[in-house]
Order: sequence, then C-alpha cells, then structure tokens
Amino acid sequence: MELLFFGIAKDIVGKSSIDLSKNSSLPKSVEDVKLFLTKKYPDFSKLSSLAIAVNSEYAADDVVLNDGDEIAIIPPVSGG
Amino acid sequence: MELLFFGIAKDIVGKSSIDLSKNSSLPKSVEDVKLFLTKKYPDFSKLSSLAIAVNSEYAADDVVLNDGDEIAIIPPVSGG
Amino acid sequence: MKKTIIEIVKTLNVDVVYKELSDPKSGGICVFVGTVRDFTNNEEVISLEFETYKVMAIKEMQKIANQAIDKWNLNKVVIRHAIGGKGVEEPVVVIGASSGHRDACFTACRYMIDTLKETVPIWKKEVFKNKTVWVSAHP
Amino acid sequence: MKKTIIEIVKTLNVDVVYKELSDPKSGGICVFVGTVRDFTNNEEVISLEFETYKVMAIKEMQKIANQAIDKWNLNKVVIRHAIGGKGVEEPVVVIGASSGHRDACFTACRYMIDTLKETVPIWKKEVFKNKTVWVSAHP
Repeated sequence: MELLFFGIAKDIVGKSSIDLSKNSSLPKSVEDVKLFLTKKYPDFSKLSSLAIAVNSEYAADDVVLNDGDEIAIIPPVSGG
Repeated sequence: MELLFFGIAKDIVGKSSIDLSKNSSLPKSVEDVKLFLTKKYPDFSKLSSLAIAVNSEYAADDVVLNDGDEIAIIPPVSGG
Repeated sequence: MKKTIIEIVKTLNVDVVYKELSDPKSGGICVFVGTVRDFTNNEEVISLEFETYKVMAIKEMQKIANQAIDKWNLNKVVIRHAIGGKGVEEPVVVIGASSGHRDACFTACRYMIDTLKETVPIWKKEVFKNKTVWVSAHP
Repeated sequence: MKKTIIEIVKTLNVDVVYKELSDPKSGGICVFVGTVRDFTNNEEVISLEFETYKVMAIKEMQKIANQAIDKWNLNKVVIRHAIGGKGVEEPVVVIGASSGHRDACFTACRYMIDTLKETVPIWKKEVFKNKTVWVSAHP
C-alpha cells in the first residue's frame, strides 16, 4: 500500500510517497489514513480541506482499503 | 442627400443608393424618409423592423435632415 | 498599447486573437467565435453572405467595446467580423475579452456578441440549394 | 473524430484550439484561457508552479467533459492544462466548447472551468519575490 503526496501535502511530509507495506498495521479505511496522517503530521489539520483518492478516484471516509491500493493525499486543489 | 440601401433593402429597391438631390421635395425628417419608402416600395412594410441612420448614427423618427446628410436604410441586422 | 481592436475583414484569422488579448494584468481570456453551421431548420446551408455598412458598423462595434470595458473593467477587447461569402465551418465573427478574473471576461464576451447581433449594421444572407434568405428580415 | 481532447502538457499552444473545436454542426465556439496575472493581492507574482496527480487529473477532466457534452449537447470539447513553471502572461489552462448555438458553448465553457477548479487534482504554487504560497491550501 502506497501513499502519494502532492502540493502542500508533499511539503508537510517531506517526500512524495510513503510505502506502508512494511508497517505492522495498515490503515483499513480512508478515515484511518486521515487519522494516521493528522496524528503524525499535525500540519494536515491546518489545511482548508483534505481529500483522499483510492486508485485515482475520490473516496469517502468509509471506503475500505486493500493491500495493493494506491492512496493519494489530495490537499485543496487549485488548478486553472 | 443620398439614401443608402443594404441587405434586403437593396433587393427591394433594386439598387444600393438613390440620390435625392434632384428631387423637388426632400424629406424633412427621418419619418418622412420612412413614409417615402413604404409608399414607393410597399415591401418595406413587410420587414420585421426598419431603422434609419443619419450620417452613420441611428436616428429617431423626429430627427431633422439636412441637404448633405448620408441617410442609410437599415433593415433588421443579422451579424454574428 | 491599444486597448481595443475593432475590424471588419474579408478573411478572419482566429489564431491571432490570443496574442492580441494577452495582458500581464489578465488572469482570464474569453473568446467567442461564430461559425457557419451546415443546417438551418433542417435545410442544408451552402454558404452565408455577409454585407455591412462599414463606417457605421465600426462605430457601433467600438461603442460595444467601450461599454464593455467601462462596465467590466476589461484589459483588452477584440471585435472582428468577416464580410463576403463564408462556407460551412468558416469563422464569421470573433469576440474576445481579457480581464483580471474570469467572471468579467465571460460576461463581457457574452454581452458583446449579443449586442453586436442587435445593433451592428451587418446583414447575413443564407444561401440554400434553391433559394437565398436574408436572416431575420421578416417576422 | 474524437469528440473530446483532454490533456496535461508542459507547454500550452492556444492557437490550435479552434481547429480542434471546429465542427460543421457548430454555430458557436467558446474558449476560455487562464493566464498568469502579474499581481495577487498587490504582491508581484514572479511565476506559478503547477503540479498534478496526472492519472487522476485526466480522469476528472474527462468526467467534466462528458458531463458538459451530455448536459449541453456539445459537438466538441477541449480541456488542456499546463504543468511546471509559468511566467506572467503565459497560458495555464485552455477550455473550449463547440455547439450548435452560442448559449450552450458559453454556459458549458463556464461550467467546465469552474468545475475544474473544484475537482481536478492540480496544485498551484505562487512564487513571490520572498516566499512561495500553495494557493487555497489554508483557510
């Protein structure tokens, strides 16, 4: 399971991805990912919003995660 | 005094301009021009609208005309 | 730099309009291009023929540009109309506005094409296979 | 013919968009170009830096195009966004719609740029003289 970071999320974490495969306890849901991140990196709590994409689709908090999922951390978008 | 005709007005009159300088009685107002035209060419009455420009500005019926004026007959416009 | 470009031309080059509207104070550019459609009311259109009372058309187009600039604080405006014969897919009018934010350029661009169609002395004849029709001439 | 062109590119060429949107069934083409403004809140902008989650951005842009085509019966759509560094006056996004009548292309074009700014995973960093700011990141 890989976490991808973009924009300010990459600055907060200090890298563009984290491989969680070696972790003892993988997050089981999108909500778990958010809790993991905000606990480890309090700066995530300061953002206007924080969305998660699972396999490149926006995912609600209750979406269940699988081992091979690509999890992207989506801070407030600002294209255009 | 010259009358200019465009679009369907040119088709109705059969030419693109009429020089009224030789006429005995020149139209005194925009309204006179409209009366002159609709009387001589009844097809003008069938148009959706008929506007007159005096020296290339839209002119209301009561605008008074002078000898050297350029009078344009503006049938419904359809640019764009 | 001139703020407005107002022209009546034989051939419209739409590709130049961005360079003309480009401005360091603009975050948005909106361009409308009117083109010749292949069918009108289920009748196949061969071409459109445009004619104009040029001196007055330029004046009226300039008025529209000035009104839009005043109302929406635009940085640049282009209004360019073609005359003569135009075939299917060819451009006949290009209207562009450049502004700080996108609201202004969208609203202004829409206002300018709507007003042009109401006030600018340009006339369009639709050429069909067996007839020609001056658009909007009759009720 | 493909109805939509959806791309994320290093360098935006805005001049090609008309040929891409040209269609015999279209009477109107509306194009919006987002460009880099020289000042934000009275601070001079040196450049903007864009990055994206490309695979997802393309998907989201395609959704927007499909929604607009369904809703306004468009003939063609282009959505093309730039990434990397962009200086003042450079284009960063081009959105275009081509439709039978002008109402549809104006409304659709506005909808598409508004929605892109809300949903497409692209991030913009403003580079000022003495700092950089991720736009919209904080309340």
